[in-house]
Amino acid sequence: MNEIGSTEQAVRKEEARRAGAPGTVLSPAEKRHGFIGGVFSGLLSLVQGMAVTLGYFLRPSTVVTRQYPENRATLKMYERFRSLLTMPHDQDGCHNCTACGICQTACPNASIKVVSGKDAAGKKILKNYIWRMDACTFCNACVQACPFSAITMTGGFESAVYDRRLLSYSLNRYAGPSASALKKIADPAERRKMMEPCLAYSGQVLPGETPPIAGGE
Amino acid sequence: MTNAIGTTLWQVKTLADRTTGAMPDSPWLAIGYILLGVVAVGALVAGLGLVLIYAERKIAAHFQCRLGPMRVGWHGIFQTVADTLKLLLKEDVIPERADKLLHLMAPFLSLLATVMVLVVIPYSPVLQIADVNIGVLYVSAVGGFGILGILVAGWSSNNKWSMLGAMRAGAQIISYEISVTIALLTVVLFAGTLQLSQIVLSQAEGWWIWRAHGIGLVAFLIFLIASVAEINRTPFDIAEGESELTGGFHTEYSGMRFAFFFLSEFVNMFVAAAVTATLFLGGWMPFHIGSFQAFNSIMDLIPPAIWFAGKTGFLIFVIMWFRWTFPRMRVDQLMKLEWKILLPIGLVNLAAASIAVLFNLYFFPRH
Amino acid sequence: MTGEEIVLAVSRIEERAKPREKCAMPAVTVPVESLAVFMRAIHDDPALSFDMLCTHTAVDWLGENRFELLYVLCSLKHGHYLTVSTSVPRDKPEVSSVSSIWRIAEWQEREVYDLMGVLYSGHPDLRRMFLEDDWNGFPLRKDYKDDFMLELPE
Amino acid sequence: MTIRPITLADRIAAGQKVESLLSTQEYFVNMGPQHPSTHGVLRLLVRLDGETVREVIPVVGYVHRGIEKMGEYLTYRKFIHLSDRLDYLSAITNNWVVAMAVEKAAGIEINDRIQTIRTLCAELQRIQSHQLWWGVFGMDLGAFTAFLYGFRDREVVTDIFEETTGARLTMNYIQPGGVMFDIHPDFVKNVKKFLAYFKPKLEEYETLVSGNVIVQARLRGVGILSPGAAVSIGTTGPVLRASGVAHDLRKSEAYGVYGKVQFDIPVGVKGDCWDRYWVRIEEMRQSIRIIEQLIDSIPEGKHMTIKPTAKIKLPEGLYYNQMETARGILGALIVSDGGEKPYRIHLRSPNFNNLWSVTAMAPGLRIADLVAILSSIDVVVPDIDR
Repeated sequence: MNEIGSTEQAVRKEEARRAGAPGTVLSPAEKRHGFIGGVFSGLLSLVQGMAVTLGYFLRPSTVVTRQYPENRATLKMYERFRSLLTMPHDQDGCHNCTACGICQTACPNASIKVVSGKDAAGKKILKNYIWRMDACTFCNACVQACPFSAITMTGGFESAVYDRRLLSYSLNRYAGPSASALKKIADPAERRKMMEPCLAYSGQVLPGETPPIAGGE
Repeated sequence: MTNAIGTTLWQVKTLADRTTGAMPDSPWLAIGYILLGVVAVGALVAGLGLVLIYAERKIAAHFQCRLGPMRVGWHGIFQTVADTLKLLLKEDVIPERADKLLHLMAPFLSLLATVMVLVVIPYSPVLQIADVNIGVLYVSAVGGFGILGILVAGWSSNNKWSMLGAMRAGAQIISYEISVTIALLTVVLFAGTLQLSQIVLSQAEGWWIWRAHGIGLVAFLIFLIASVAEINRTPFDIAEGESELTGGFHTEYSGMRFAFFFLSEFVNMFVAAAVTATLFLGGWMPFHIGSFQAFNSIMDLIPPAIWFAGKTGFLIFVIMWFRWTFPRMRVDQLMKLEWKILLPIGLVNLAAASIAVLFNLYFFPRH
Repeated sequence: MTGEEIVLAVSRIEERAKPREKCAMPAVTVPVESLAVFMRAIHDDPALSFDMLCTHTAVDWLGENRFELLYVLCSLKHGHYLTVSTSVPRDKPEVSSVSSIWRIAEWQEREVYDLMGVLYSGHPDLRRMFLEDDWNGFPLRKDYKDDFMLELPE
Repeated sequence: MTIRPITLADRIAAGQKVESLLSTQEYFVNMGPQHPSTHGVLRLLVRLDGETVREVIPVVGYVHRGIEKMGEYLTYRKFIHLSDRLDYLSAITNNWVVAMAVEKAAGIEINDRIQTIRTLCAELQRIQSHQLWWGVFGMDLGAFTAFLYGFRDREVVTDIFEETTGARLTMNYIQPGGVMFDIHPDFVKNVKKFLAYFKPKLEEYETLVSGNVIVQARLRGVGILSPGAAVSIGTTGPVLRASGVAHDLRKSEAYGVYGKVQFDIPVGVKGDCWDRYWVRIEEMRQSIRIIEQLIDSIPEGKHMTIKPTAKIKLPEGLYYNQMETARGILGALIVSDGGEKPYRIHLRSPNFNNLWSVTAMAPGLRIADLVAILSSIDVVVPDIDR
C-alpha cells in the first residue's frame, strides 16, 4: 500500500487495476464551475437545502417531540425493556426464589446480594433479596441465570432519587420459602405463618450489614 | 409630497422635529419629548428581545421537527421572561486578570450601537424618532460601531478563544461593511437621497427590488448576505463559532452581561431586517404597481405600520431560516466570499445602477 | 501465504525466530535483542510486507518472571497476519521501539508503558498516556495493588 | 558617505526567510476536555499561529476505566457487558467481537439463525452509528438542524433495538453461543418499515448537507491523509477506506453471513474530509442493501446454542479476533491460562488508532478545519481510553 502515491490519479489507477475492483465504489469527483456557474450552482444548492428545512417547517405533523410527563398515560415501554429488576409475586403473594444465589454469582458487578436463612425444617429460604440499582448495568445476566424464573426485568424507569443509598431495593415481600414449597402446604393459615412479611425496603441495606460492594459509598 | 394616486400623504413630523420645535417655547416639553423617545426605544428593545427570542426558538424548533418551549405559559410564550429572570439572578463572573472596566462595558457598547440605529428607522409615516437627512450614512456608520463591543469583549476577557473570536469578528465586519455600503449606494442612486423617509417615499411606484431590471434584486441579495455577515449569524457566525471557539467573544460572559450580548444580537437582526426592508422592499410603503391606481388603493387599505412589520418579519424569518439550514463558513472562505465574489458583483451592479439611473431605465420611471 | 509459509519465510529472515506455541494464529517468538532488526526486515520484505501494526500489547507472566510483548501485524497488500512475540525480564523490561517502522507504534508503546511499565528505547515521546503523571505503579501488572481496587465477593 | 537604508527586499535578497522577518508569536490552546466539538472528554493541545494550526497533541485518558484490568477478574460471559461500554455506538459489534473470539476458541457452534440475526443487528448498528455521526458532523460544521435530523432518524433504529434487545445503547445482546433474546415478532416488520422510512431521508441528507456549497468548500481538499500514512498510523474503517485502501473485513474475512450477501466497499480517492464523509454516507446505503438481502430469509433455529449458565473455559493459548465496527477494526486479544477468566484481555480499539491521524492531518490548516477533521474521523472517546 505504501507505494501508492497520495495523488488522486495514482489511487484511481490503482483502484482500476484491481480487476475493476469488484465490490468497491469510488467517491465521485468534484464538479468544477467557473465564476458565474459557481455562484449560481452554489446559490441553487443553498436554496435546495432551504427547501428541505422549510418542508419540515410547514408540516407540523413531522414534529417528533413527545411531551414526557404529560404523556405518561400513553407512554409504554417495550416489554423487554430492562430497567427495574423485580421479583414477581403470584396471586397468593408467593415468589419463586429459593435463595440459591446463582444470580448473585452471575452478576458481573456484585449488585445482587441474596440473604438466605434456614426455616424450621432446616431448609434454605430467602430472607432478603437486595438489589443495588446504583451498581447495576442492566445486563440481564441474573434473569438469564435464574433457574426458577424468580426475577425479571421490567420497564419502570422513573427511579431518580437524590441519595444514592436510596437505590438499594429489597425485592421480596416476605421472608420465607418459595412458591413451589409453599404450594405443598394446603392450609392457607399455615402457609401464611411461614411467610414472614417484610416491607418493601429501600434504603440503607440492612442494619449491621455491609453493602455488597466494599467502599461503594 | 403626493403618491402615485395623488392623495396627500401624512406629513412626517418626527419626535426629533417636535423636540426642536418645542425647544424655544418650552424646554420642559422638549425634555418630555426626549424622555418619550428614550422610553419608546427602551420599550422597543425589550419588546423585540422578548418576541424575537421566542420566535427564534419556536421557528428553530419547527425547522428541526421539534416543538420548542412548551412549559411556561401557553406554548411557552413566557419562556423568555423566565429565562431573563434566570439570567438576572445568575452570578456575574469576571475572569481573573481580565480588564475589568472594559469587560463590564463591552456588552453595553455592543447594545448601544444597535439601539442608536433604531432611532432613525421609519416604522410608518408618523412613527419615526428622528428623520436624519443623512440617514443612510448614519445607519452604516453607527451600525459599524457595534464591532467595538465585540472587540473589547474579546480583548478584555483574558481568554485566547475570546480573543480569536474578536479578531475574526473584526476582520469580518469591516470587510462586509464594504459590500453593505455598495449595496446601499445602489439604492441611494435610485432614490437620489440619503434620507430614509425619502427613500421610502421614492418607492411609491414600486419597490426598488423589482423596479430596476434585476439590479435592485442583486443589490438586495448582496445587502442581505452582507448584513447577515455583519450581525454575526450563521453561516457567518465565526466570531462565536460554538463548535470551534466554544463561544468566541462571549465565552467568558455570564448572567446579565451575556444576556445583553444576546439581546444586541437579536436587536441587530431586527435592525438589519428593517433597514433591508426600508431600502429594498419599500419600508412601510404598500405594494404599489406603477399607475394601476385601483390595485394601489386596495393595497393602501392595509396600514403602513403593518406593511413595515410584515416585511421586516419576513426578512427576520429568512435570516433565521438561513441559520437553521446552513453550516458555518471557514474564516478564509468568508473573506473570499466578500472580496472575490460579493465585492466584484456589487461594483458591477453599482455601475449598472448608475447607467439605469442616468437613462431613467427602470420600470415606471419618475417624471 | 498460509500460516506455515509465513512462519517459514520469517524464520528464513531470522533463524532464532521460533513458532509460538499455544496460539490460534501464525505467531513467532523472537529474542528481544533482534526484535528491531527483525521487524524492519519483515516490514520491508516484499513477499511479507507487513505494513500495518494492528495492535501491540504486553502480557505479564508473573510466574515466569517475564513480560511477553505481542505485536499483531497485518499485511494489507497480501492479506495475511502474523503475531510476533518477544519476552523481556520483569526486572529489566527494556525493548527497542518500533515506532520508526509503524507510526502508530509510538502511541501503542506509550499505552503499554503506561499500563504495564515496559520501557522502549528509541521512543520519541515515552510518557504516561491514560493515567495521571504522578500515578504510582503500572495497573495491568499482575502484582499491582492500590487502595481503590475492589474485590468481587464470591 | 551616505548609508542606504536596508529594506525588507534587501533582507530577502540576502537569503533571509520572510517568515522569520515577519515573526508572529505562537500560542497554545486547550481544545477540550470540555469543548463542544471534542465529543466527550478528549483534549487536544493545539499549537496555533493565529488561526493556523501548527501542531496537535492529543491528550487522552479522561475516561480510562481500566476495562482490560476488570476483564481479568470477570468470566468471559460477564466481560461482554463491559465491551458495550467501549464504543457505545457499536455495542452490538463489540459484543460480537468478544463473543466470537470466545466461540472460536472454545469451539462453540453457532447456527445460521444466530449468524443472520447478528449480522442484521450489526448492520443496523452501523446505520445507527453513522446517523449519529452525520448529525454531529453537521453540528460541528455549524448546521445544527442536521444534528437533530440525525438523531430523529436514529431514534427509529434505537426503538427497533429496544424492542428486541431490551436496551437502547448498551445492549449486551450478543453472547457466547448465541443472542440473548430471539428477535421480537415485529422485528422484521419494523426493520422494513425503517428502511422504507430511511431511504428518502438519506437522499434528504444529501440535499441538506452533502450538496451544500459551504459543506463542499469546507471538506474538499481538507485534511488529506495519504494511503501510506493511513496504513502506517494503523487507521481502519472509513478513515482507511477514504484514503483509497479498500480494506474491509466484511469482505476479506467474511464473518457472520457477510459471505452470502452482495455489497460494495465505498472507497475514497483523495483521503480528504469529503471522502471520509462520502464513505460513511455510502456505507449507510450498502448497509441498507445488506439488510434488504437478509431480512426476508432469516433461517429457523434456536437463538442460543448453549445454556446461559454454562461454564465457558478456553484452552490455554492466545486468541485474536477482529471485526469491522462502524469506526474500524475492533480486535479482541485474549490470553487464556485455561481458566474461566481471561489471563489477559486486550482490546484493539479502532478509535485509538484513528485518533492519531489528526496529528498527521491538521498541521497547516485552520482551527475550523481541525474541527472538521476531528469530526470526519468520528472518534468515540471511551473507546480510546478503555
